[in-house]
Amino acid sequence: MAKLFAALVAVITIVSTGIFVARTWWLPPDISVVGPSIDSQLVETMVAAGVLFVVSQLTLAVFVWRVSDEKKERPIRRFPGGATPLVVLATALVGVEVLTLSLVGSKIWYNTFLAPVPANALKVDVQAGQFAFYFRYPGPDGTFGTPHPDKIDEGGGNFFGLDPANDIDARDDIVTAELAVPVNRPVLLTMHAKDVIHSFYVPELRLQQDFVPGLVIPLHFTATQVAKTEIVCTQLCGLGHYNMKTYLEVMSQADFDKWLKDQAAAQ
Amino acid sequence: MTPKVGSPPSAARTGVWVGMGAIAMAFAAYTSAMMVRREGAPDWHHFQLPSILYVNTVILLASSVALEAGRRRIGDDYEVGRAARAYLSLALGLGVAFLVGQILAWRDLAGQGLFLATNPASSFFYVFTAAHGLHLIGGLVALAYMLRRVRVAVGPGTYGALGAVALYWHFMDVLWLYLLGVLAVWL
Amino acid sequence: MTTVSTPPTVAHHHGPPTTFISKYVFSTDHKVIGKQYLGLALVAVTTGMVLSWYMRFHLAFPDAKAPGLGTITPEQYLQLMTMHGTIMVFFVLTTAPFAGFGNFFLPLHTGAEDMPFPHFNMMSFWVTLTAFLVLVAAFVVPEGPPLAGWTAYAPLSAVGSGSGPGEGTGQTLWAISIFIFCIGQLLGALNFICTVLDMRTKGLSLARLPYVTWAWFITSVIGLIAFSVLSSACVLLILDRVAGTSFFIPAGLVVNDRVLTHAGGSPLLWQHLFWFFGHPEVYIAILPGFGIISTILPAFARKPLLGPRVMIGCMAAIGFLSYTVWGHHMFLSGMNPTSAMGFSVPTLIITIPATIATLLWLGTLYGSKYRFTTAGLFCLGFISVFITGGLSGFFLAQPSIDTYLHATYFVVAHFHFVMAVAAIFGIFAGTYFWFPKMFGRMMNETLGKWHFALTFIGVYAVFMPMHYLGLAGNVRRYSSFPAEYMGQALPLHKWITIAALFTGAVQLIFLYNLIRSRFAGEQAPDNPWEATSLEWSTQSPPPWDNFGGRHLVVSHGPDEYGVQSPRGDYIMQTDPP
Amino acid sequence: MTRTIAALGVALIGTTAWAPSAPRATLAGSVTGTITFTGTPPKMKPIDMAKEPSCAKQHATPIETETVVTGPNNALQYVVVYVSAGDQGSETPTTPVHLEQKGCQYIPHVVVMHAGQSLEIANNDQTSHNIHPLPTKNPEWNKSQPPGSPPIVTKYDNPDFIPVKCNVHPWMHGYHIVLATSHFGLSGNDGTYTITGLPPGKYTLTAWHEKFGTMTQDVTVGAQPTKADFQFKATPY
Repeated sequence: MAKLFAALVAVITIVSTGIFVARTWWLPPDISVVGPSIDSQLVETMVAAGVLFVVSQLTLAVFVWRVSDEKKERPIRRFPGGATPLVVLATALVGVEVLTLSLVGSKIWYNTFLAPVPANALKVDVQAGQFAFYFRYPGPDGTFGTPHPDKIDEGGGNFFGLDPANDIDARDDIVTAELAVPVNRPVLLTMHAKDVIHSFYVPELRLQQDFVPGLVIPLHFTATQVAKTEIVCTQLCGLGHYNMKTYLEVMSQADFDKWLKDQAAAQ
Repeated sequence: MTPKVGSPPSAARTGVWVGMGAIAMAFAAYTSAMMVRREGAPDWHHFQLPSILYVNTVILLASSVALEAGRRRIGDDYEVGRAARAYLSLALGLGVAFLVGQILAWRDLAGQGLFLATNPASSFFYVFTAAHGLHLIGGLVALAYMLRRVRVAVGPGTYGALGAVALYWHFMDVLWLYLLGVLAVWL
Repeated sequence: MTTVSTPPTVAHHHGPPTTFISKYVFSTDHKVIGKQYLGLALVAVTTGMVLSWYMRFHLAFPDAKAPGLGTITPEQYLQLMTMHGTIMVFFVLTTAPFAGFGNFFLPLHTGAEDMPFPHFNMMSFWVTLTAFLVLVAAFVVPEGPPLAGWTAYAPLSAVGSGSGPGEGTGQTLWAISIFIFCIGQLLGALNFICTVLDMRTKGLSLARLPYVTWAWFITSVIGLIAFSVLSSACVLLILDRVAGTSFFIPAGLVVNDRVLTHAGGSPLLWQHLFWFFGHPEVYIAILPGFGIISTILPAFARKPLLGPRVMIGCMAAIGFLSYTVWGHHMFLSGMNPTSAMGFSVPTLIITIPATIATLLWLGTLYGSKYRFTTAGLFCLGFISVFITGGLSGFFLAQPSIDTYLHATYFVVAHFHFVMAVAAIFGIFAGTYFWFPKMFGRMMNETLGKWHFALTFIGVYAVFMPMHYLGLAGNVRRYSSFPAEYMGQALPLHKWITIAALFTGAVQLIFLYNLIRSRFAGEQAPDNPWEATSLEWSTQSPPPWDNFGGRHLVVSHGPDEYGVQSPRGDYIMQTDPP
Repeated sequence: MTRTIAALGVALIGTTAWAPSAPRATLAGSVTGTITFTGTPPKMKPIDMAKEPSCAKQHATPIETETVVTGPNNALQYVVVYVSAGDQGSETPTTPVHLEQKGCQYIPHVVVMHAGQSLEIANNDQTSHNIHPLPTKNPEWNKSQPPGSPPIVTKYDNPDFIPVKCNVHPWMHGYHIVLATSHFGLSGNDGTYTITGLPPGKYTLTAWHEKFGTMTQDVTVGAQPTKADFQFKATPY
């Protein structure tokens, strides 16, 4: 049984590591500016954790294998050096890793969530609700109309609760069900939720952020490739959570301008 | 808090200390909730605390004093005289009076149209006072129970238990003073 | 705190309870209460596992009819998920390793005849049971149990039935149940702490307590703080739901075209309160496991644990740090991104004591004369799964990577390995180790070893692939994956489902072994494992007053193994100096 | 006496509708009319179903919201006209009313039924819908209906004007109109409606529109079909 267990641990370790290395299931190609740094951070962590994983699991297997002869008379051997070297090792090893990881990591984190937004960023207002995202472009006047919760009427297509009757800014607002952005142009989303907590997740952008009712949360990104990917909700928001999704279309500036004009015409 | 007969008297005391720790954490949670909730909340409406609260405070402190006086009377010879019992009963009575006072304070607020859900300030007021009141009722029950047990002479166990109850009772004072401070400053 | 001499035998001054009720139902005997807790945990874990089967079944075969439920609807899936999580975390991972084994063995380990407040102890169980019944009552109310997940994020959990099926009565029952549960655990923790501090027998200094006793002590302290906070949070949530207050509900919410009257509340407040409890709760589930392994490993390795003080230090450090890391659940929640960095560092630091503990176990195993009993094997299994689960923490602890992996199956894999599987392995180890003492009969080793081997393979087959799903960006808590999304993940989901059903079925071996051994197992000697701690120096099972009224005197540490003595290669704590 | 006539009338709905001049029609009168509007109605918005490809591909051109549906010469569709006073009582029809979910739309947008009459809701889409009525005088409910599952059969016991939505597809919106009478009509795209089987007598008719509210007028139903038109005032926002 002992040897079997040792073998099991070894096999499981090698197989599961193998699948990681083979990248049978791996991240989708990234299309954002922050993406590469996040990926490299992930890979570095993967290597570090992977080594620790293999080494410690195999150590376990080897130790078990070596003591598996229950019957044989054998003097009990203490671990050379006792606990102190292990403590030092763990503290040093993990400590160093912790330090480097969090140093590099915090830089990436800063670029993703804290770095100042370029002035030329395209502003898009996003509202999440059970169970769909809606996006709002300010239109020619460049200003968003004020949303009025009491005017929200999804059946009538007034998802933001705009009041075009009395609010001129609102009249030219362009409301869409998909998010289209020009490639290589910074985008600033102002995120708010109308009912419960939702989340904005685009794996290809390596980007995720919750919508919190009562808060307006800014989120900015820059897409680097023309692509069409999914935007999904990752915060449990009710029975339709699994189907709360829409599309992000990264277009050339020209296509984007055309798209926006078409949308405006349809309003 | 009735320690198992035969367990060291200190157990009851330790128990109360531990319990106090738990209660303190619960109220710490309420307080931090209040701080967060209050952060720039437009709907937060300050209101005057009912003045009867200060009377109640005095009553509660008085009951602690009475309780201590009672314990002193029992003293180390473990003799429970009339005076001791009188003081303990007084402590109990004052405790009840405090609760009645708190209820009057609630009626005062209700009279001003301030109910649990009227606005966050009133919500927290009711939550704080109700939570404290419930813990105090626990103390009252324990006190009443001790009063029954200290009819005549008491053993070290019972005396220790009485000490533990007293400790809890004083903690209720401290807790109340703390809450009063929080309410007076931040409400 | 100095040692206190045992109370006189008048402890049970009325003599043993005679009636069936006082003996088995409303018993104040910590041993009976311990068994009651374990029984509750067994019922709960079975329920929770069946629920997870339905979830897995639906994920692999979305259109197939599940027995008893028909085609599972999205809300049913979320309700199954919510109840699975709540039942497992609260009524299994908290009750079994902590309240269950703790109640039975803590007083035995301290040489006491019972806990200082037996009535509180009895209440603790019955209150917990009530909490369980209130929770499962949600299955029978109209619209069924809540669907907001075991974390019950506000405002979804606070705005009432409009936000979804089960968010009416079901969610209210959930909140009430958890509040009651907190009370039960607080009463228990109170007893544990007082027992350790005041009920230790002669010569039993704190340093001489077994590691598991230390673990229970530290866990009690953690629980005392965590459950107090959670109870407050539940009160506020209940008020938001039934009394129209606005602690967690902001202004101007529009649920189903209806504008809510609530105003000004903070959804993040709930998350802060919940995770301030929630993260320590993870350690409430796993620290007893640490203790059980540290206690059992030397018994089978026949050598003392490597670095005894260090191990206790690690557990204490983890307990303390667990209160500094709750924010790592909220990196992307909308709280100030700067604070994420602040929460990330302690989260990474907490891996240091965990790593040390693991190395100490490995070091103890090194060069030992290990006895590969079922309990011993589960200890080794624990080490393996704990390593696996711990390492995935490295990823999630970093905000920059969490931006990608958050809310994917990677997280599911992580917490199942480290919290569920590891903790369960600890419980199994404890069960196989202590069953003889609890019931006076041995468990069947052959069945046990089969159970271990298959379970070990099973858990890896179930949870390892979830890492791959996570890397591929597969979002958790989805009842199904619309064709365009995550198509390539479906084969993996099928595999996981089959593995899960298999692993679940394997547990029937354990169940059978448990029942069979209880009634037909061979008689157990007082000390079948040649272990040292106090529970092994009384009969199996122990008499109603634990030690037959003997005043134990302790003159040895908890793991004096591999030393020559009249007994053989070990010295029991009660042996003369 | 009038009861039997009414009953007969109900039995003869078809006939009276097709051939108002048929001799038997004299037994029970009927009311017909046209619903129109003045002013500019709000522009209906195209619905973007990108979120639900299985539905999007069912519509060559994107469908529009149905809050205000107009027809030729200012005809107003989806107006419910019903007898709000003077009705001599009516019994609940035993035949069920049908509602279909197809292409992520409620068909029809407005479904009218008698209190207590059974309502069958079918899902003919490849995706899950959830039906979530928001009644004021009946219990609220909210059920998912996975593709291929049997129709949901339900009923409302109290008269009510119930907005219904599908949370999974927020644009899906319809009305369940529950009436205390079986004498009602629903205006088509040409704005016309017909109420049949009305015994001769004085009645008050109410016309209801989800956006423009209600109008009433009194009519006297005789042997000949009675005419009752309604004209709503439309506003662009």
